[in-house]
Amino acid sequence: MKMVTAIIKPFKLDDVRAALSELGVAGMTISEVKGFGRQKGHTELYRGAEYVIDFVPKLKLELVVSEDRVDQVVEAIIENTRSGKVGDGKIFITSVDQVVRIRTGETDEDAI
Amino acid sequence: MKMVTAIIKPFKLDDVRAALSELGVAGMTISEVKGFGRQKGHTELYRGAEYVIDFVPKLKLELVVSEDRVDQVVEAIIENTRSGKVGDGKIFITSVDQVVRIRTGETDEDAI
Amino acid sequence: MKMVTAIIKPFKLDDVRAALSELGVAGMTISEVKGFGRQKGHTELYRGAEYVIDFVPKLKLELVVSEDRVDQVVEAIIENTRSGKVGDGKIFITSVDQVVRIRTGETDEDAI
Amino acid sequence: MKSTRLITLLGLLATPFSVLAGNEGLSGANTAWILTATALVLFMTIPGLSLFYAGLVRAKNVLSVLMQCFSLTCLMSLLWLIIGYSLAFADGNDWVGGLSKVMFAGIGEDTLSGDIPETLFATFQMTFAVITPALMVGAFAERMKFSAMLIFSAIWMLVVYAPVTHWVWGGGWLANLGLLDFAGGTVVHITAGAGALVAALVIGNRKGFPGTPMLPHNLTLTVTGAGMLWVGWFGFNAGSALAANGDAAMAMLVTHISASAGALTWMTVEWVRFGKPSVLGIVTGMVAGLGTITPASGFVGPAGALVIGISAGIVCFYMTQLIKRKFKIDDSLDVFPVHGVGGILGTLLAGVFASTELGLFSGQGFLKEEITSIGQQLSVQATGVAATFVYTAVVTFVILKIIDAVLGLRVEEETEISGLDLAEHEERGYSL
Amino acid sequence: MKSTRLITLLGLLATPFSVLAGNEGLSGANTAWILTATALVLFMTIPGLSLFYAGLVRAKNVLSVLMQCFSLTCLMSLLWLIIGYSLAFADGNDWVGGLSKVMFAGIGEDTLSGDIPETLFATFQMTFAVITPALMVGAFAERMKFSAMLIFSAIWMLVVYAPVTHWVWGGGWLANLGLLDFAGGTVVHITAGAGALVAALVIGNRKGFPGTPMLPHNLTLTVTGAGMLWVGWFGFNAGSALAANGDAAMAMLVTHISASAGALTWMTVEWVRFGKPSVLGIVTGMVAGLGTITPASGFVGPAGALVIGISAGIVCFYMTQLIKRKFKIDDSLDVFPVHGVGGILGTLLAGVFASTELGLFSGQGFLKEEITSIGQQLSVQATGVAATFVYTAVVTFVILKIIDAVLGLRVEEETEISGLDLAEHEERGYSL
Amino acid sequence: MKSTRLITLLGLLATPFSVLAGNEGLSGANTAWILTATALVLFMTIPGLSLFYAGLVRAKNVLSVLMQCFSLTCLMSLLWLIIGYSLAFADGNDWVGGLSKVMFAGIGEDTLSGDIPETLFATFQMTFAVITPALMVGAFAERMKFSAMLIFSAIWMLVVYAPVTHWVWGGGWLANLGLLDFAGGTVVHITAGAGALVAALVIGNRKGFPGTPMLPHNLTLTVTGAGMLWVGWFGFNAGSALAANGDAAMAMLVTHISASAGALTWMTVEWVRFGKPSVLGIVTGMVAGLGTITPASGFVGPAGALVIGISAGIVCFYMTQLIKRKFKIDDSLDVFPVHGVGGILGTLLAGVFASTELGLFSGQGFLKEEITSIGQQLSVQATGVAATFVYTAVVTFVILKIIDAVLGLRVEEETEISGLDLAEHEERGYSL
Ligand SMILES: Nc1ncnc2c1ncn2[C@@H]1O[C@H](COP(=O)(O)OP(=O)(O)O)[C@@H](O)[C@H]1O
Ligand SMILES: Nc1ncnc2c1ncn2[C@@H]1O[C@H](COP(=O)(O)OP(=O)(O)O)[C@@H](O)[C@H]1O
Ligand SMILES: Nc1ncnc2c1ncn2[C@@H]1O[C@H](COP(=O)(O)OP(=O)(O)O)[C@@H](O)[C@H]1O
Repeated sequence: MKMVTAIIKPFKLDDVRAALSELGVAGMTISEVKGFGRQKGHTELYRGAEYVIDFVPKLKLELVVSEDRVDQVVEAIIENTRSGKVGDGKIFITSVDQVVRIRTGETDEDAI
Repeated sequence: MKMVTAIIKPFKLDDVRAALSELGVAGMTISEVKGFGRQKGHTELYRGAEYVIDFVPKLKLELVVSEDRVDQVVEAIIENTRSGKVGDGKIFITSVDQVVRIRTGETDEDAI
Repeated sequence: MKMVTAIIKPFKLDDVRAALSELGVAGMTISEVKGFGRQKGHTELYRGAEYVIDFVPKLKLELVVSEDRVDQVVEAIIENTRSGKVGDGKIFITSVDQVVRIRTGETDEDAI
Repeated sequence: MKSTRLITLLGLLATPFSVLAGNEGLSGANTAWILTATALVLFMTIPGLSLFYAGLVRAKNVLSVLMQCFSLTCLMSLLWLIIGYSLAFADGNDWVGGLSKVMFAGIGEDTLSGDIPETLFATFQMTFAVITPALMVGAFAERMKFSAMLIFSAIWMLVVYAPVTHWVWGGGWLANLGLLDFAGGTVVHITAGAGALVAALVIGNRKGFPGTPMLPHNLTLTVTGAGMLWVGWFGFNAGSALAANGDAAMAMLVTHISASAGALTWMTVEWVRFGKPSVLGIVTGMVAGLGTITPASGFVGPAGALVIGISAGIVCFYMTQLIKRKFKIDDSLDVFPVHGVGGILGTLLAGVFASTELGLFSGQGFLKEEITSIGQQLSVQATGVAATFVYTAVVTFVILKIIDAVLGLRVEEETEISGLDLAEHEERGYSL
Repeated sequence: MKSTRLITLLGLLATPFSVLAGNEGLSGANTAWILTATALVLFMTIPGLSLFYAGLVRAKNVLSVLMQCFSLTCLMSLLWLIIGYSLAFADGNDWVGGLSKVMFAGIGEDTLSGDIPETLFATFQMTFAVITPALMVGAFAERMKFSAMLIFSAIWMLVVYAPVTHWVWGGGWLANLGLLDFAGGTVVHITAGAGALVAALVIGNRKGFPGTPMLPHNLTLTVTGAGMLWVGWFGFNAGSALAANGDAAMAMLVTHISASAGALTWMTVEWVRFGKPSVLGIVTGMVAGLGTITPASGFVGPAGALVIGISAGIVCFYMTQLIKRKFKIDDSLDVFPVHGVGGILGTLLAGVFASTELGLFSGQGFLKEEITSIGQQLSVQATGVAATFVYTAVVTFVILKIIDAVLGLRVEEETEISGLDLAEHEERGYSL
Repeated sequence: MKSTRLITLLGLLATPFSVLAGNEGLSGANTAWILTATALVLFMTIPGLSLFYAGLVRAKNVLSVLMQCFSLTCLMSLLWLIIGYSLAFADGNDWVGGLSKVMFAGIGEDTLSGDIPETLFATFQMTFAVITPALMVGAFAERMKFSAMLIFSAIWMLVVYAPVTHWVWGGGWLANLGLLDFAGGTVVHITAGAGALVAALVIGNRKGFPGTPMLPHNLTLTVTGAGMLWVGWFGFNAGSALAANGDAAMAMLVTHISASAGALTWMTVEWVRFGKPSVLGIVTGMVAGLGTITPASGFVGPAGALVIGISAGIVCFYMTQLIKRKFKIDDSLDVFPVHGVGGILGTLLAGVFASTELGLFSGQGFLKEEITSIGQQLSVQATGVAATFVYTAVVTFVILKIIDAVLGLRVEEETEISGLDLAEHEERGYSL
């Protein structure tokens, strides 16, 4: 199994989720993160001075999927997050040795 | 070494920590995450309309442990989080190439 | 490629980022986490009683870098976070199978 | 005694411009209460209404709402000084006041309006001119350009609010008809409500409405603001007696009763329909109860207020559903169904429960001697409602269309997505 | 002059029902101040107390607390109109008022109570009837069913609060004994405190208490609420003079001094014991100081208030420890040790520092002519304390047991774990 | 009539100590308003100013700021009772009051000050003695030791605030010169501003200043506090008339106008310079407008207030830049450039716009008969400004240096990094 980790722009979440649902991928864990990268942050005004805030709020999606679904999933994420503008995000794929569903004790593919 | 990542219901944390402490596993890093999966979210009322909020608040526990302790740790987590109800959570096990303790520079098993 | 995950004290972030920038490593994803470990938490007063809060606020830095830069990066992080006091943090290194830059579709080294 | 009160009221409300030298004729007691009431009404807008609204939007727009309410407070105050007060309260014709009080000309420390200083009356009224445009902020929240909002509100206050105030309280045609509007059912709530409805229609729905849930980001702010609104409303309604006497006390009592009844009613309707009573529901019902009692507050008794509050809870609840769910109009924070509908309902019910012939439900009687039946009074009330609504709606529409053509009303889509706080004000609400 | 004040006070507090026509006999100045004071006391509950409590619970229950306080405000107000005021203040016997003022019968705009409108007196008192049950919310926070809470509070107000008010302020037996309770040490704080203690015992501890720390989720709310409580308390105590005069001014001064002294004392005790002064500590000491001065506020001088405030800080601190740490009773937000104990302490100390024979520490004297020594007054005070405490405790116990049997008092365990906000109200406090 | 007012004012402000028996001579109306005003000024500090400041610091220090403001409220109140009031207002010499009113000796319920109870006058003034040191908290926020802060403020109030109050309002030398300071431009704002500047210099910059941006953690608190400050300021300025009359009403009006103008001006300057109007900008401009009108509020008319407000917005904006960006002085929440500079500017402009010879921009005239030209009055005003500034700065410096030597002013570096909330108070602001 693989862990697909995607860093995306927050407002794209709904589209991504819809697309993944269609693929039958419902399980996912999401965190709010701060991204640093090529995309510029923003400036903030504070009593007559401007400050550059260089992080950008992002969402990190973590999905464990069986190997044969990785490409589909990556495809679906890209399709729904790509705008062509800097900061669209990244996808990382890593290997997962084992998965357990706590409720049943099922493991690996059965547990996803 | 392995990274054990557990997604659990927030209110189980104290029990899990107690059990892990007994095993002598004290180090752990925790994040608040939003889970999507089989477990249903909740509805929210908003001025005469009901909305379905489909994520569920979860905790993500990350523990790096030596390989021989993985089973023990997984066992302890399961024991203290399993209620048999949908949404008890998942455990993912992945490999860690190297660990460093910043304070001392110790690496791998010594660094955990 | 490798994922370098560093758990550090929050106020060290600026130094770490400066050092990484110098190395030409600009991309990074950061989460706020709670750390449990050797470092003691703090006590809190609440109407005439003191409670021990045993977690410590930490930042988790995640950086995907090409294998040949791992050592440099680890070095830079250590240099800028080590105080010699308990709780300086940990670094974990794991393998990444694949990286995609959503905007362009570039993969792996090109995508970092 | 009733006639004494009538005369006092007419004297105070419609033509408050007698000028006396020194402190002769000044009532220290009434002055003390109206000084306080002025503070209370300002408190309704900042921070009351501001927080009420701010909690209801998404976190990325929280400051934009606070900024809109705050800047309106400042801008409307200056406009009121410069010309608004004169248009509303200077001698004029049936439709609008003259220019004799521009820049508060001729109003010194010793000038009286009734038995309080005219500076005080004008400042008290200033706080009404502040809150009325601020109420509309809820309609176009989360998407209107800040600059367009300022210009719109400035023009609106001068061409809608000030003249309507003159009609009702400045000796204009509705005053002459004998319209009962004690504290602003037409002047404040119908104008704000109608303006809000038109603004929501002209500006259009928020991106994603009504599919995406756009839930309140911080209900503690909203409930805080609600409490402040309730407290401040004592100044609004009981202050409109312009005296510290039995009228003011009764106005405070009925205000309180209607707020309580509106709140509990809305909560109960929700509880029955959805199985849960919500805190947003109860505070919204409170606002409905308060808006509805406003025009009636100096005329009805506590039993009448109970009926008014209950009606407010039910009617405003269903109107909210209708506008948002059925008609899918994104009057984002429900200004029209709560304030506009409340104002209409209250203005009509004032014509009923002011009657002295309803036994337990009796009020203090009608203002005009010629009016002797509920029917007669109701037709005056309906005239006031209709005229205010139509005039406001048409003029609001025209102002907005012109501004849209010249400047644009709405922020860029990208700004709407990322939030107005950063894009329009370069600030973030929270960094916890 | 003292006797004049005595008569005025008795006249105002105990039998405020003279009826005069027109505005004759009305004091505009006193009316102005009591209109304001009424707004201030409402402000104490919404948003004051609501925020104070809301900040102290865990984030998952923040709205449930706000909802409980808000709905009680509404419900108690209507009940007060319908029957509560009559039970407390209509002519009756030594124990309870009659039904002659049901629905404020016979109270028009011109009816006076003393020299202020009776509607105003009744509305002012209404705000007291609101805050008293709201205080008890702290005892059963985070676990009581919303429906059970409403029913309990409604019954409690009618069978505990209204009669006790009659005893003390409505011409009942404690008034006749000469009990000193200027603004509600017995009527408000002892009833709320005793009710809270019994409720905590009957409902039982929160799951996890006392092992798991259940820390405040947002102390900025609590400190905000604390400031509002302090400011509002000026209306509570100085308003209880029912006049804008030297009595009111002195009441305001001693209230302020006791609050300051209570706060600094609690902070100091904490600083000494734990090495750190906490902001929750200082505001809790403030509440203790305010609760304790309440019954004494019209009778003592500033030096007496200083002693009262310091005593409050020390005694309430240790009682909080005792109840929660020693007896492990989960009176969750410490209503009994702060309000109940404060009310008892203050009622007793009023009997001391009202004396005119304490030099620098003298007060304004006792109310009843027959009472000439501190000892005599103290025994009256002790009688009042004991009677109020026992009566409240017993009746509260009975009400709760009945509701528990019929409906259940406590939410399901799962609801308690996930939080009352979502389960009882389908809302979340924050989504930042 | 002008001379009547002059005499009243002098009577009230400078020598408010006539003692009458009973309620003879008491004005209920004035008492009603000053009771209210006292509540409003307390409200400015808790929670107004506290929230305003708390929102501006980083989340890790939010409670420390709330704690500082709250503890100062308590401590200054007790000190005022014990000796501060006497030093400021008891008969004394040109420089300081005597000890005859220590512990409010000789002040009973019936003692009057002018036509209000002296207890009330003293309590009203107490709230001024509270807010002045609290204003300085902004200068040394996020790094000063709590214990040192308490000791510093206590000494400062007695050796700086109380004497300067005596100079200006207690019959001292500046009063005799004919200084115009209606509500505290010198007494409150210049002393706080000068103290703040010196404190920032002595304590030194926060670690990381000015490189690291230290942005507000919760602007909703700041805007809430801003609204409360505005409302409370009505009590501050209009209350300083010590009467419910035309003076008070005019003071309220000009206060409101200056606040509005200051706010919009600051917003506009920002908009022009940075392309964005910010909510922190507009509320800061409001505070500047309010601070600046304070000394002038009883003397000028609305057109004068407009000019004063606009000047405040511009001058305070640029002074903020100057101090922080150019001189790199970490007066963390800009107390000096906003309050100090505002106080100076307002004290000077009061000398201009009080003149009755400016046509539309005229005010109510100067206080002292000998002063007949703006030039004469301005030189008195400049003397008052300079004397207050220099005296405050020097004494503040000395106090701080002594405390630094004995106890240390600043927390450990580690505490500064981890935040004062946990280290100094063992609490966290939020756990959401
Ligand atoms: N090397 C990296 N390691 C981890 N996360 C990264 C890395 N580079 C970028 N990111 C994450 O991806 C986000 C988008 O990257 P960015 O460089 O801004 O845009 P793009 O991917 O379009 O070039 C960043 O905000 C950050 O969260
Ligand atoms: N494929 C997945 N990848 C990542 N996280 C998952 C995945 N499936 C479930 N999760 C996480 O596990 C949690 C529990 O999963 P859920 O399907 O609701 O219950 P159960 O595991 O009992 O079947 C989810 O809320 C989500 O955070
Ligand atoms: N085994 C582990 N797995 C995951 N995270 C860990 C582990 N041990 C420690 N950590 C993280 O590293 C942080 C620092 O560890 P700690 O033991 O306190 O100090 P040190 O590394 O200096 O010995 C912890 O707060 C926690 O977030």
